[in-house]
Amino acid sequence: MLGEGIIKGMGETARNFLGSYVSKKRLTTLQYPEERAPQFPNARQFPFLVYDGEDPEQGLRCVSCQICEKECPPKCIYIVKSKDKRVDYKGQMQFYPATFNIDISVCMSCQICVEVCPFESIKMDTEFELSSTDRFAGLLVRKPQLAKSNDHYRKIHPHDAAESDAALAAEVAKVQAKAKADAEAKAKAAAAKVAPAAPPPEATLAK
Amino acid sequence: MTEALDQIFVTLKHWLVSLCPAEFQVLASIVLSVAPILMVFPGLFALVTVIERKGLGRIQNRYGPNRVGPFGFLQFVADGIKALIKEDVVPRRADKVIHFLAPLALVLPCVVVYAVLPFGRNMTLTELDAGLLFFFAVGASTELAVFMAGWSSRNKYSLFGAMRAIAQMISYEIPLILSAVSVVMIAGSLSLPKIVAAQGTYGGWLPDWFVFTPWGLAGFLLFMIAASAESNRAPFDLPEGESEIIAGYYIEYSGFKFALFFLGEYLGLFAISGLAITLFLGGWNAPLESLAWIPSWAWFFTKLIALILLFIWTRGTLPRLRQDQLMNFAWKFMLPLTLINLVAAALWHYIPAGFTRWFMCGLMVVGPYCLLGRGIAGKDKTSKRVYRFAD
Amino acid sequence: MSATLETPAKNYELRPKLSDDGETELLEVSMGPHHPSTHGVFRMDVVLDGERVVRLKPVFGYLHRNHEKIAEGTSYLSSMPYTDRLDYFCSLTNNWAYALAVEKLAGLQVPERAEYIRVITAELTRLQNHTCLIGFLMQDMGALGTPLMYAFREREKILDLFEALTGARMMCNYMRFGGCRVDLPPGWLAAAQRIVDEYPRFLDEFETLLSGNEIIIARSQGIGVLPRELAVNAGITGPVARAAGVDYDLRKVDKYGIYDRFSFRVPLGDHGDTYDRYMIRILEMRESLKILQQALKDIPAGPIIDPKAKLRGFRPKAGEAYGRIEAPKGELGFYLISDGGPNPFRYRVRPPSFINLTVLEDMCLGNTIADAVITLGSVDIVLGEVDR
Amino acid sequence: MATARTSQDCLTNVETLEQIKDRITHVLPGARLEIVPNESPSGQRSLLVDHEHAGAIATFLRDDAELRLDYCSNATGVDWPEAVVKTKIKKPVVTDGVEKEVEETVDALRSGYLEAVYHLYSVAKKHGPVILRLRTGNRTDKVTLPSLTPVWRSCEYQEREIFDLFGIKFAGHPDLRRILMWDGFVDHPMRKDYVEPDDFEYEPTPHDAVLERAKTHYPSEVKT
Repeated sequence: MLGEGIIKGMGETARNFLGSYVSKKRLTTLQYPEERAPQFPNARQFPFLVYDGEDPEQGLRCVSCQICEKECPPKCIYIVKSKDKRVDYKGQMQFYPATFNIDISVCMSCQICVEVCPFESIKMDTEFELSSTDRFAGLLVRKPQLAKSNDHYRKIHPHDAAESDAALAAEVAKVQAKAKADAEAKAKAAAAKVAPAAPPPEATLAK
Repeated sequence: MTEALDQIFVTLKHWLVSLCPAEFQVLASIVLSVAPILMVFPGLFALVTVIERKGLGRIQNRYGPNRVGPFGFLQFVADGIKALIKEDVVPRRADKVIHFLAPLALVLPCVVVYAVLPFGRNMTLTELDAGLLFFFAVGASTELAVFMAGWSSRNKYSLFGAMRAIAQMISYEIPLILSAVSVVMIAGSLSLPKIVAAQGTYGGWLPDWFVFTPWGLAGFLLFMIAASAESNRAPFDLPEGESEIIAGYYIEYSGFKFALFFLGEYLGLFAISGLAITLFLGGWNAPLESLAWIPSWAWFFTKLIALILLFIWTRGTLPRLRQDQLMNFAWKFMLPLTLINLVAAALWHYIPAGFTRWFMCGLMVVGPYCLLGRGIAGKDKTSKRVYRFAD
Repeated sequence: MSATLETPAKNYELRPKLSDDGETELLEVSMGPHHPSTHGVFRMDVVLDGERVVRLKPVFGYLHRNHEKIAEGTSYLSSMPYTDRLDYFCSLTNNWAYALAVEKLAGLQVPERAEYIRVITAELTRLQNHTCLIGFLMQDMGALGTPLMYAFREREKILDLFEALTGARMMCNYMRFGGCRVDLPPGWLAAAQRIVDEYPRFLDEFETLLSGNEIIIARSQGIGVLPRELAVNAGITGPVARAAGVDYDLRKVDKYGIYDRFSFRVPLGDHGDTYDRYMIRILEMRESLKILQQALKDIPAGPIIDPKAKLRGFRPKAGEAYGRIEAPKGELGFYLISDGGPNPFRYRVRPPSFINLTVLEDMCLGNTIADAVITLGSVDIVLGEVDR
Repeated sequence: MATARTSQDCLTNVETLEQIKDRITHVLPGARLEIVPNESPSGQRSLLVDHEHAGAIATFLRDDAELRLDYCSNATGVDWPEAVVKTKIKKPVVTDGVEKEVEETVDALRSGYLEAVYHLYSVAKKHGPVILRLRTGNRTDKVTLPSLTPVWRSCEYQEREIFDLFGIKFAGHPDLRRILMWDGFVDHPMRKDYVEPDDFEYEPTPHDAVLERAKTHYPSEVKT
């Protein structure tokens, strides 16, 4: 009969109307500034540079290899290689980025830079409230703002951070073993270069 | 006590009028009658916009406005401020005078029709003998305003909207009036207070409202359908047709003029709902004799809110018809049904009370409904489609 | 072959003029690019006789960013996040189509677990795309957002799954050549299973609200009819073609990935009208749920990426490949030519919504402007994909 | 070539590309066909078709009872600019009186041309793809190709897109206009030698070449 479907539909909307008061499951809206959705462990928003230890400048893992700059799909990374070298976390002499800028207005949070980085030095942050009133300068994130400590990384991505720490520790161990072997082979009892404190292999999972 | 509460506004007005000097008493009486209407109904409009948004939100499993004021009920203040400070854009090639006048011309008749509505016992502004006629006559003049808006905007979409609105309003005016005529036949009067009075008795377990008769129920439903078409409510909001012709006749209006259109539309909706209450739902009468201690005006507004909620509910559920389907519905379905309903009302009048009357009258209503319903839906369309699957 | 097929488009130079009976004037209306129901910056140049459509020319390119040119200037991997932005509703199927084409080009094998993950994510994508599309279609019919909001409510749950897996809700950028980027997080399968189990109930609710509604039936049955022959000849794919009765589902035809392992059926319509296109999508969702149930049950453990696949310095041998999958909107193909370098020499997207628009005029002629709107809605276009 | 049908790459269940070529030359004796090899693992080889018979070949492929390639999935252009092609040739070289085969790369100048590629499938028989290629004479003035839109309607927009982005003119196309670029646009952006205008992207980004260009183009508006 004419109107049957309409009546059924009205019943359905009435059910949803009442249901929205009864069941929280129907009501998916979050009251944003007060309520926040839980962050997923894989969440990615904007990259940051990882540094070990206390000093953001000295501990920066980035060796300015510029792979991320090349692979970045929208080309939002801008790196200037340093003229000199300094000791990196493995105890080897390496370049470091004199300038490392990311244009946040161009970045599309794709995580390609993180994937291609061979040095575990660029990771994705979960911070998403990134708006700025300054259209040009405010949207260019420079090295000091980009550098965040490994502890921060451990906090936001505990699982990934543990993996990356383990990988780095393994690498450091390899380098040290090689250095040791070299030293023994050459039978030189010279004071070996002391590598800066390696990051702890097991991350403390701060939740 | 009950009596006093019921008549509180009437006594208040008489007392205030009596305070005035004799030569100003007529004027004071007019002002004191008109001013409350001008305050209450726009106030109700403000409230209903919030209720509608909250209700629709809940139907759609959202919260709706809940930030401004307690539970978001001051949202209309924010909206009003926004409408006021918005830039008023008038298209360069528009007919500026008519463009300006159209929203006013829409709001005015929508306010004037309240003159004949009985809001409570002894609470009718002017007790015209032909009140119903007055209501329809004045209410119909909103069509002019709609066309003025659509035409003067010099926009193809607004012209579409205006043409649709005119076609729709004129078509639905006829079933609207005809379904009201059945009430006039039974009540024997065009005066709205008298129609209310005719429903003021209580017999059996139902009040003697016209909606509780077969012809009255059919008339009420037809009236409500026609009323939602008259006031451009979903599923008959084709003149606005947001997804097709964007906003129809008020596409080129912004800021406060746009708000005026909204106001006019809602005032029209309240008025026509008020008329439906008066004609079919017993006006300001209480549904049970035992509840008659609640003031009559409270009953009127309760029923009004209930009808508005019904409108919101349909709006939240139904999609929009198409223009030709809309016209078909008016002329091939509504019009015959209202005519048959007139006959049913006449039968009701002449057959003595009892089961036979109910049966005959009910048959007169349900039978044509089924037949015409099948006709309008089309035989092939009522059957459910079956789908085949490839392996 | 009928004459209409041989000479498809009318002369563009036709200007609005008096109609044939010489009494009414034709009205040219430009619907779009900022029109609420053109699904993005899409324009229909419509000539109307009253409210009847006499001519309709789709105009697009407002969102054209030359995705293909950008991809030819960057490495294979760097194009992957750009594919997310083609059909931004279904980034995972876009990823898959591109990954599939590159895997063909480079001869990479995908591990079993990755194939299962791909099927699961693709079918979830199909679910949310079809649900939202029906919501949008009803919005075009004037249902004031109610079905759309229900659709979004369900979509949120699926997007939560996507975010848990890939880190982003819409721009997933998840698949890699030879597999997937990350493995499923713990508890993900259970969450997916929960959603899959609950979905039929939502579909039932949705159908109660919509399928039997007289207004929807009146609005959509017999409107925007697409004949079967025209659908095949015009290369229409996806639910639009299947609603016209074309039995062509790449999941069955190509059996790409591991689709030959699942038992599901392909629903077909007989009328080819808007209602069929709506119902086919509902039925397809039910079939997708079947696939999901099977895939979630059978998913094996194992690696998720081909060990031969290289992230950096990926250079496939010179040659070309065309890979296609059944995206929710139709056949999504990627055509790649490699000259042995790190960038593709030619990178071409065959977007389903672009080609499905070919017959928009044929479907709309003779119907009213309100029908044109819902016909467009039922074709399911996304301008990110049409314009690229 | 094996006719075994793999799950993804098949030509047709009945014929190989060579057989199709033979059938076409049998039906259309004047047709000049050439099989374009494909080194990649996909193994999708294609059929180069001459201009005069392209329409007839397309109609044959569509209507032939065995092939029934009624569905043209993808039509696209490729720009092959003038380039030096290195080909390896085995050459007998006599060194120290012993004849040896030595691989030698020979540089050959390939003249530029534009190409239209059609991927054909069959909905009726569910096989494919058969790939057709059409090549223009050069990249400047001999850029007309016969349109296949009369055979497959799905080429209508795709050929318009090829015209728009590559500049191949399709003779017999019913409505050949620009489709993605705007009407006043003059160049063809997908060509390899396309140079973007210096003001194509107004929004400057820090550290970008765009910024430098924008500075020269809109000196008063650009800050930073």
